[in-house]
Amino acid sequence: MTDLLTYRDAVAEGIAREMRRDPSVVCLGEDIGAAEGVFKTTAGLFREFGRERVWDTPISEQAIVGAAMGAALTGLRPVAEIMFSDFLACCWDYIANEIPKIRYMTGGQVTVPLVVRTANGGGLGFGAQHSQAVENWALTVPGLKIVAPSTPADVVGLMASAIRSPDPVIFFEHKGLFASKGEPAPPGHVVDLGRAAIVRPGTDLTIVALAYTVPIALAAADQLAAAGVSAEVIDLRCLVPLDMATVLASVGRTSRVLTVEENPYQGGWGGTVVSIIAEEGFELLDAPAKRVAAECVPLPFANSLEEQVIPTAAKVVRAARTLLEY
Amino acid sequence: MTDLLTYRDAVAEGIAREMRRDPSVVCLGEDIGAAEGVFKTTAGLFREFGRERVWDTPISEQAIVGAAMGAALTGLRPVAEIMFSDFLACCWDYIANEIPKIRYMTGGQVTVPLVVRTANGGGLGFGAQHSQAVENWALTVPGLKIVAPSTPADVVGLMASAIRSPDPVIFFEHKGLFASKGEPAPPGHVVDLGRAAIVRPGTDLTIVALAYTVPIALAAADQLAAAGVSAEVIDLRCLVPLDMATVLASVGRTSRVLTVEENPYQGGWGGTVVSIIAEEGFELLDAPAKRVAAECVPLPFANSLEEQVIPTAAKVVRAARTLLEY
Amino acid sequence: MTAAFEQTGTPAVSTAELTAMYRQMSVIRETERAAHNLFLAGLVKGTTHLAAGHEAVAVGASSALRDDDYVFATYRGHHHAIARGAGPAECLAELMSKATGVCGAKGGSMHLTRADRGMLGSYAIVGAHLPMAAGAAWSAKLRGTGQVAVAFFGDGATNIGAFHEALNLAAVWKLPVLFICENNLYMEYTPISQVTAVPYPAADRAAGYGLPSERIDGNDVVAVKFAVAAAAARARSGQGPTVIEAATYRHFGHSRTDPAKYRPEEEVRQWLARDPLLVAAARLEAAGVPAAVIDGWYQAAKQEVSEAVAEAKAAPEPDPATALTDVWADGSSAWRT
Amino acid sequence: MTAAFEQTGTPAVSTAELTAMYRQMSVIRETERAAHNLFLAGLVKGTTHLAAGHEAVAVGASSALRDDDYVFATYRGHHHAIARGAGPAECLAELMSKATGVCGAKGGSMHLTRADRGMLGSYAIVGAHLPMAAGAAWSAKLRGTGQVAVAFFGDGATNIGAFHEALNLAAVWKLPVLFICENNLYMEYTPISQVTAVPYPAADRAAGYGLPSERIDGNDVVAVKFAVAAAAARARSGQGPTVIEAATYRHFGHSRTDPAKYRPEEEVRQWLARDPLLVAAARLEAAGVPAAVIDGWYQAAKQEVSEAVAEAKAAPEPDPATALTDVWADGSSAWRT
Ligand SMILES: Cc1ncc(C[n+]2csc(CCOP(=O)(O)OP(=O)(O)O)c2C)c(N)n1
Ligand SMILES: Cc1ncc(C[n+]2csc(CCOP(=O)(O)OP(=O)(O)O)c2C)c(N)n1
Ligand SMILES: [Mg+2]
Ligand SMILES: [Mg+2]
Repeated sequence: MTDLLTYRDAVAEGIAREMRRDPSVVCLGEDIGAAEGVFKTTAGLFREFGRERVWDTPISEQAIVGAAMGAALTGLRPVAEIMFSDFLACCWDYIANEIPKIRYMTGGQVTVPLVVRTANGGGLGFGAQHSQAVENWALTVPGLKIVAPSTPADVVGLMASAIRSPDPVIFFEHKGLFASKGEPAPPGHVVDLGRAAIVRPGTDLTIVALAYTVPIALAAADQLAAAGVSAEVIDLRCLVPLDMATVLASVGRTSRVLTVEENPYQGGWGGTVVSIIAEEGFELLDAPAKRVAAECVPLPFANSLEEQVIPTAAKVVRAARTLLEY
Repeated sequence: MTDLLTYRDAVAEGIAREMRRDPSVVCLGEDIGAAEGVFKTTAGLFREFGRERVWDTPISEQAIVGAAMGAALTGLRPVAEIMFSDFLACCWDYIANEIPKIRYMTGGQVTVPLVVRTANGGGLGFGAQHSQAVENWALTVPGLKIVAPSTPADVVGLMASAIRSPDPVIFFEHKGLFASKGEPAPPGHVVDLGRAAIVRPGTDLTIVALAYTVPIALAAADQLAAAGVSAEVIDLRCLVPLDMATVLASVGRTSRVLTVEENPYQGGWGGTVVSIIAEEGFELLDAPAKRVAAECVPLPFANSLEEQVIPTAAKVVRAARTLLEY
Repeated sequence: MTAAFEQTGTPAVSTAELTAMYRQMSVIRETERAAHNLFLAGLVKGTTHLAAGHEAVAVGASSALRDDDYVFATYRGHHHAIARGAGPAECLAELMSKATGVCGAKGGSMHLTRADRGMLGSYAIVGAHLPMAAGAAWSAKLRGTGQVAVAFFGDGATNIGAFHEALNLAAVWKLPVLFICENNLYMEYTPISQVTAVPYPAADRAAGYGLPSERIDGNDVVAVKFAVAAAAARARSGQGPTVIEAATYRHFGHSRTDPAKYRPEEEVRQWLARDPLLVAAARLEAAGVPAAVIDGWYQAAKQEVSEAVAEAKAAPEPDPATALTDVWADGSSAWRT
Repeated sequence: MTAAFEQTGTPAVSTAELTAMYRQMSVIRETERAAHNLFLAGLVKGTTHLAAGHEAVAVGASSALRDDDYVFATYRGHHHAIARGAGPAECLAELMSKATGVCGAKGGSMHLTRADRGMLGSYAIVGAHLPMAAGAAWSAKLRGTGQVAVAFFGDGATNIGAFHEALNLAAVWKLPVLFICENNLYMEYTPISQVTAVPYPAADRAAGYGLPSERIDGNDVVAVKFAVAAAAARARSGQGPTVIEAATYRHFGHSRTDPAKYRPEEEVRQWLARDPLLVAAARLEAAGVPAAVIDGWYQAAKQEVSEAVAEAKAAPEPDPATALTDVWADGSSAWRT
């Protein structure tokens, strides 16, 4: 039996594999060097690759991501860490206006092969400014690939694709999953960007999930199974490219669909997914499409309050029941 | 017959009315004083209210919006201008993480009565970094009221509500509408936040539009009328509060719905609107819900390319036809 | 273009005042120790950033400010909340997710706020509050109230863009705002000297904005008080902002259970020897207060905080319904019809 | 902590070199005049930010750089594009929304780019490119190529956060990057002196990052060349960044049809008298070149640009299908299946 790998270790492992493969891969971020990152997601990198490839930065999110962009334009493959995804707001100009647009607006003269990695999401009691799931922010911006893995093996496989991608990737690592464990990734493991995974096949209902909501959806599917309902759970893995083919095919089989999003309902990624289904899958549906998303409030600190706000298995089961009873 | 008012002048008029009413209203922004704003949307303010109430700032978007927040916390009602809405990215931390969250995370100890006004949208050939419609960025953030008027009178009436609002408001003024003209606002004109307007009643199809896409939807409705189709056009006017009651009631009458968004399809506001309809209005629909949104690319410079990307009346008519033929 | 005023060697602070400052620092120290222990016991979730070691900055500054002045602090802000009048019980209740917490358990350790005491918030995004403090000062100036605003921030915050924009705006508009850097030598785990090319990250930058600056001993509550009083007086008289860089040190790690192994032992030893409580106690003794009396005050603080802990522990959980209140001024969170 | 090197009074630039610089400046001037006229004629849409008056900065700097060095410019960047080797025709075609534009009409006036000439872009968001230039310099340093990166920016850009973060990072990492401020006294319509409390917004801030700085006459192409050459040499030898503040002036308004009425007439007069073309012509005359010869070069530039205008006018519109290409490296824009 192989040892299980934590999601946290998978991040460092995924980066290390690519750094071994390609000397142009370099890392930068706050406290990522000797300190190995506040979430220990860069553990071992500084020791193995040294100061020339693992760079501690000042607290300067704009400089971190802006410098990564400049480096990506000139022959490196930088992997920039933004400690908490909430802080993407501190360098949003780069994420929204510079990195995703430069190739297009120069008529294809350049590419921007960089990865911005960041710890995303709630569940750890870090309060309103350190707990947001902001993959939907990135979704508003054409020109970014958006990755948000839910298992350690996917972390490694998608990190390989992200770092090798000639296009910019925002890589959301979920804080609530860092301690979770899973099968280690085989050597050379690569998961293509834009391929959703059916992580639990089912026939009665399709549940579309991402990152932290994948285990929530799976737990809900377990509970539903106990009640005789067969739910199919899809792990999108990426928001861009968005694998609607897999989703629509599933809905074609189940006729019912539910998205489970950690981001708030307003402006959440489920709106995009559901609106595509509402247009292209209209005839497939036997019931309304439903979204279980976070309430439209900032994230509260207390656990007991936070669980009122973000999706839980119980909320997913309740929503699924409504659809099935329709 | 009264003289018509331009949308551009309506902005200054709307602000001036509130400044006359309430001495705690102050303006700040780049070149808004003696220069009267790059779009002349603060024309006359400096002359009437002087240096003590109309403040020119350095090019420091974070300081502008951050200072507005500090002032709003301490008894003023600041109206901050961010010259182009694309530059909201330069102060996104304030828009996404600070302003909308401080009331909630202090347990209701404070309010943030400020307005961030900004010139939004395309159609003027300003290229990828000065043409975006980014109201969908704001929609991802609970805690912001989001206003985007389409007529001069609404500009004045909504500006009154926005400035009087004890909650923070992002006020999107559309660059492509500045030169457009309409009925002037009567004295004391106030339009409540969160009330959509049925700007053209119809029976066959509901078209949901916002700001610049309202005239596009109206033009499309004209063309459809010529073909015997009666389209109802709804001007949302606000994204938050979002007047779904008006939209759902309309869809109840027409059974067909189309959103017209200037923002890109991915992560666009139409996703939120359509997903609500897909859930709550499922039984009302006789055809798929459709979204006419911008293509998922940065905005190109050339007019001929830009019109490939953003919605046009022709695209709306085409989409409407598909729905009607369904 | 540095120190605009001199720090007096032996400033005249009355023994009564010094006593009050010592006692308040003791309460803060004990509150931080309690927070640490409650965290270890699993009763505080999320994270804490303790300010033990920084007490003199908060207490010295607060003693030089008016009650209606505005304070903006960071996630490491317990000391400022208490110095401005928040009680240990309501602070600890917040950390313990209790309904009686200063923010009703919606904020947590990083967001302690007592707006009614001019403690206008603790902000968890580095540097973000500096422009806000400038804005509050702008508001005070426009309203003609004579209030000042103070932003406290870490050495690490001096490298973020908001710092630059805030200092420039405040300088150009001559705002009554004080920028007070608590330089504790480290960001999270990285020494500030590794990421800044000047020795004094706040003070050395003031000149670039045309601002005066002063470097002070942040562990001497009297030195802090005098520097802040002078800067506040300048601000109130229309002479604009001052940058103060206070040298201090944290007694715990950066956050949570960080053992701070990245700090050289000798450095830690030297700084602990300059514990702000010891410095203040020495001043009291020099003023003739017997050591036993001083210790008695500390014991009283200990007792006060232990009662606060009990009170916070006994407090009720928040009503789950409050998760959906207070987004908007009307108390609701409705975003659609 | 200012000028790390002295500007020589009469530096030794050969007449041939000076001639080449004069001719390139003339081409830029004529291109800008053409752009202005085409804008007035409705053939250029959107906006333009003309660099007439700033030619010496671009040409002087470029002449001191290697072909493989990296340049990052602003929306006011035509002069840099041409100085790095973009042709007037392809620049004007871009402005006129033609398929033959440097960016295929997808960028426009504000985004002229010739990546193959190390002209790594013109950026329309103030200050955003400074960190990018630092990153390109970091890349050069890591790859050991000896390249330098140069960011050109306006006086107004010195107050935005990205400026601060870029200078600090570049200083700490000792990157081979040059920060060159084109101080033309104004942001859009507001004098920089109204929003900055130090007289030299770039140079006066360098010390705060531990960086050397130099103030130069930005209208003297020779002064620019020498300052940039010296700074580039420092950078290449591992001594890190330099801040250069070049005093210059724009001949047109800020953008589009701005008549720049906010500028005092006397100020305009004085600066026009120090037109970089006149300064260079005077140097040439001093070196013995007859005025008629110099004028002949200018006429040649005029001719070259008028041919470029004709060429750009005659060029085809872009294929509408290109609106949906080149988001991704594979040439497509597909974001979903
Ligand atoms: C914009 C931003 N970047 C990073 C962080 C993560 N972070 C929290 S505290 C901290 C170190 C701050 O150091 P300093 O300013 O010296 O304050 P101290 O913690 O020493 O009081 C960092 C990097 C953050 N909260 N905000
Ligand atoms: C972040 C940002 N804020 C505002 C603007 C609008 N804007 C464009 S140019 C300009 C003035 C810039 O002045 P300066 O840096 O001196 O450059 P110059 O135009 O004089 O060359 C402003 C405010 C912008 N493009 N980006
Ligand atoms: Mg510190
Ligand atoms: Mg300028």
